[in-house]
Amino acid sequence: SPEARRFQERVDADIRIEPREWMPEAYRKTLIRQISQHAHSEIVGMLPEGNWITRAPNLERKAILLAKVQDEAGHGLYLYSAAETLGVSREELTRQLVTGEAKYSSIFNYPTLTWADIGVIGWLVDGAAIMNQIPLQRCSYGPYARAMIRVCKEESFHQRQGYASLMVLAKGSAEQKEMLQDALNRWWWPSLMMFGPPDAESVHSAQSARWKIKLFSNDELRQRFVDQTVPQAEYLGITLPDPDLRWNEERGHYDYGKIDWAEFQAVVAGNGPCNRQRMQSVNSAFYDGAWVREAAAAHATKTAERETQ
Amino acid sequence: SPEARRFQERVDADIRIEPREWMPEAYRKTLIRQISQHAHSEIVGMLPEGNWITRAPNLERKAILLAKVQDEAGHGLYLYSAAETLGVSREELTRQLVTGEAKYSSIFNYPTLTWADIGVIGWLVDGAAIMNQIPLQRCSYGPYARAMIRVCKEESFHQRQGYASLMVLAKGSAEQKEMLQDALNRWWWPSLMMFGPPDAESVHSAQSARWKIKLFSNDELRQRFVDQTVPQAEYLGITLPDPDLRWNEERGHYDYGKIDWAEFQAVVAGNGPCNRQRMQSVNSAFYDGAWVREAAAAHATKTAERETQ
Amino acid sequence: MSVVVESLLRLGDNGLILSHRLSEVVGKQPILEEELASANVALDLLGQSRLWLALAGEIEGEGRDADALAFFRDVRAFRNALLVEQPNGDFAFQVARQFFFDAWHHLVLRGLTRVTDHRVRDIATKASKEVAYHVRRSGDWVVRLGDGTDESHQRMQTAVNELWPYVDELFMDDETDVAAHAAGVGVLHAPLKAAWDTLVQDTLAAATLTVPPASKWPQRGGKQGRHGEHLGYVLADLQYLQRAYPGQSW
Amino acid sequence: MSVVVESLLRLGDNGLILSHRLSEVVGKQPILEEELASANVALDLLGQSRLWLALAGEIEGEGRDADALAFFRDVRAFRNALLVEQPNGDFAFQVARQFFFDAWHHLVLRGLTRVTDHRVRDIATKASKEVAYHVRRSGDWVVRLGDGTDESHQRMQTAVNELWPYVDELFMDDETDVAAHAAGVGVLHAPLKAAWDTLVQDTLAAATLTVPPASKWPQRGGKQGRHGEHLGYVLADLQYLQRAYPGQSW
Repeated sequence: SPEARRFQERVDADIRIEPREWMPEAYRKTLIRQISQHAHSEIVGMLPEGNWITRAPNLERKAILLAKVQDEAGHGLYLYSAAETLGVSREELTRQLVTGEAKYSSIFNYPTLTWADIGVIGWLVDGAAIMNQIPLQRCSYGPYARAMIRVCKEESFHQRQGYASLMVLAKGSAEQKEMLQDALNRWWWPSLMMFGPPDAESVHSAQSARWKIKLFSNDELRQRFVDQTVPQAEYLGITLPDPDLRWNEERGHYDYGKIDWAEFQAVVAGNGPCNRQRMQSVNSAFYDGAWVREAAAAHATKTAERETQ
Repeated sequence: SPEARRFQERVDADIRIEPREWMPEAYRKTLIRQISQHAHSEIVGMLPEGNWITRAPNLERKAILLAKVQDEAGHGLYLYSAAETLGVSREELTRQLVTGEAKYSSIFNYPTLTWADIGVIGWLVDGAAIMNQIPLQRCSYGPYARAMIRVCKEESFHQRQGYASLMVLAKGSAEQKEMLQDALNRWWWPSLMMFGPPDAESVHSAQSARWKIKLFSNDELRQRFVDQTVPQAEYLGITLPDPDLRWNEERGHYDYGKIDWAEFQAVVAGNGPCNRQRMQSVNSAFYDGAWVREAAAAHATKTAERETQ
Repeated sequence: MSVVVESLLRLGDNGLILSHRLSEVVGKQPILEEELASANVALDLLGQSRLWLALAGEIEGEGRDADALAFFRDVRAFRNALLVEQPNGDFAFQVARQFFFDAWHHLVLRGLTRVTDHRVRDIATKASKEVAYHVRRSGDWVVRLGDGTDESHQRMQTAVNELWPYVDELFMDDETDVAAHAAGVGVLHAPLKAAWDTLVQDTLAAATLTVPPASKWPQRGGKQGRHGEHLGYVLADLQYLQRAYPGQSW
Repeated sequence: MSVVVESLLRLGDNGLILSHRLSEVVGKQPILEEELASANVALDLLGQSRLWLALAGEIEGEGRDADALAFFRDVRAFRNALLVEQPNGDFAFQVARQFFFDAWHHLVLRGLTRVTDHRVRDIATKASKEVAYHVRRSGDWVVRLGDGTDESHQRMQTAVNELWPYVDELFMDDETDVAAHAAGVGVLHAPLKAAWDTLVQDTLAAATLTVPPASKWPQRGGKQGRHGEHLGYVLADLQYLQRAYPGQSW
């Protein structure tokens, strides 16, 4: 159709698509799925980190962590708003999360076991998220691109804070160093899985690339992440838990070992260590809080009625 | 009536009244109230002590405390059984506890704030309970007297364990001694209140004395308790929080200060620090567990039906 | 311990313990916007607590900083009011606890902006701006829930009734309060009761809620260190890492 | 750490953590008789744990007694199976957790009564008598609740389903298990699965409950020290006093 052609021309010319413009239905649906999955990840991501706010080791770290988790709620809000511009309601998006129809990032189905996990999440998980999100600041859909600019800025700040807290552990006692290495051992591979399945098995990618809502392939982003992370790990004086990790002069990149995709699939399918726990938290917040939302709506209606009288 | 005369003659002759014998209705009712109140106290008494099982300072103390709290459940059971011999059902007694119609000992409406509280409860609260209960081993109603024999034996054991744990604190660090003194300061007066209002204000006493279900007055027992406790406190090297406490050569007893009966009345009336919390615990155990009791009953019925088929 | 230090600990511990309670429900709020708002209140209270505790430690002069005071005192040394240590309960309970506290807190901080000690004035000036927002927010929620549905009305009334016995403690001045006031670092609380009553009565009226009768035997003791059974569990979580790995930097 | 010590810690930590979970519900049981029974099980498990941990410390030879092992290890050093650290949930959940554990525990202890190490045999002999009662009791409750009312049936089935993914870990032998078996202090667990399946299937059948399908990706890691998020909170309570007042006698 002429509309479709004109749409693609604008995308090709790096002109942002805005909410009221014509767009292919598949583009709209793909974006809704992608943005809402990202929003849901921010929401569920509050849980493993929230798990340590009450137990943070000092008042400064407690404040930093609380502020970080609050920012994640904020990111969830921007992203739901961006998704809403595509004609889907927050209620519907929340319903999809609560019922399990919609996914969230699988990384949040791992438990946070020690304080070092909080720093490692800041460093690796936020680091991987930023790696995914930086290109999306230039994606074709205006509201999404703008949300990503704001999110990336805050996430970079979180990542620096996470790394800084790990530096303290790295310079600390033997127990603290061990705690740090242990956290890294548990989070390294799940972080690599955050970029999604290998390109060979990845669906939708070609179309998404044409639409400029996916600007680099999973494997490209994963490689960038590894390349960026190795020197940071060296600086911390810790060992990435991958015996196959080494610099490949020829490729100009680090080679890394085989990822256990069976584990990834199991966690995506709902069988990770914390999938049930996370879904129970999301569900009880939603259902136990229904009366609050009803009350707020009822009060708003009453107030509006009084004002028109 | 001749029955009443004969009943009183047997009581006067120290012959035990047994369940199937004739007894005055008021005797029955008074005993039901007295025994069930005692049973309820055992049940509610599990809560302040149970509060420290998970946080006991070592494995031996944890086992001792767990066993003690278990014994209290056991005492509750004997006592409910003794009450049942008077023609009231356990269901009815439980209903009275849950609805707040029946009382339990007010002492359990105070919080256990530190580990020392557990020892002090063993020493003072169990000590006061034993002081009340020893004479009841000779009370006129057979099942109650026999229950008291068993209960007293176990309570004495608990009291010795409590005192022994305080000896460790008394010989311990400055922090431990302070913890011990602080616990004593908080529990001393409520323990004295356990014997009930002063004789001048006590109702029912004369009749209960005639029936031999109350063998000493509140003030007599309270005095015995003070006389017994002062040297034990001295041995521990701690100070009873009563500036008026001193030996009265003439009376051959310790004098002690004025008890704050307004506080006692407030706690009895439901306004102590933990009344609401205790009643909430009792209620949620009862109501949240209703489905379990229904299931057990349903299963028993099914099993019986199958057996008769 | 000096009355000045004692009175600063009371301020600091209220913020620390209430922010802890709010931290326990992070990720579990009924509305996403409330996640932000509630975390914001928790952050403000935590920030204020750090300032009060740091000042307490500085004046005490025994080398204890805010962290030492937060992580190395046991339950009997905590000075928060009983109100703020009450467990979270449902959202109505959280709203009632917050509103009763915020309404009091705002009055106290306004008073503290006028004391002679400039360090106390400075903290109070900063904090009272934050708390002005807290009390508006929690008051709004009291009205929304009270004047919402039948269920929310019922829950809100239950929460108000259950927390009412913990209000009086906030306004009882003991020797420490009197001395801190005389020393120019504290306010007397009893004189603030009338303003609190007015705000709370107006808010409950707007919320179609009933003001409970005065407590016959109000609960008290928190600010003298006599707490309920819940606070020990708060400290077990709060202090675990510092106690498990003493003397380390984080 | 030697495999012997490691394998004793696994036994000791299972008892310690499950008795902790049972201690949390003291005073909150639905039936008074169950207060006694449940406390009894908690006491048995605690007593057994003390024996296993004491033996572990003795063999380790670094001066750690049972208390040192219970109170001064952090979460990654605990060796209990994930099953026993699961939070209490409703009574059906407690029953299911207990039954799955008891059925396994009894088989393990019977095996341990025949190992070459006499110290292990002695503890196992005493413990297996106690646990024979535990498994009868928890199995009875599975039947009563499963074959009780519609509600109890539903709750029991939900509990069975939710805990099913934690069963397989109990039967997975790692290098430590193999080495401990070879050293005459431990049993292999995989061979016990058939007997466990038979007992559990028979019990669930008598309870009119459905045996869930095999877990596709069973949860594991507890006995290697990779726990869930709940265990840290258990330790915060369990260890508070020892950590707050280190080096003192109680």
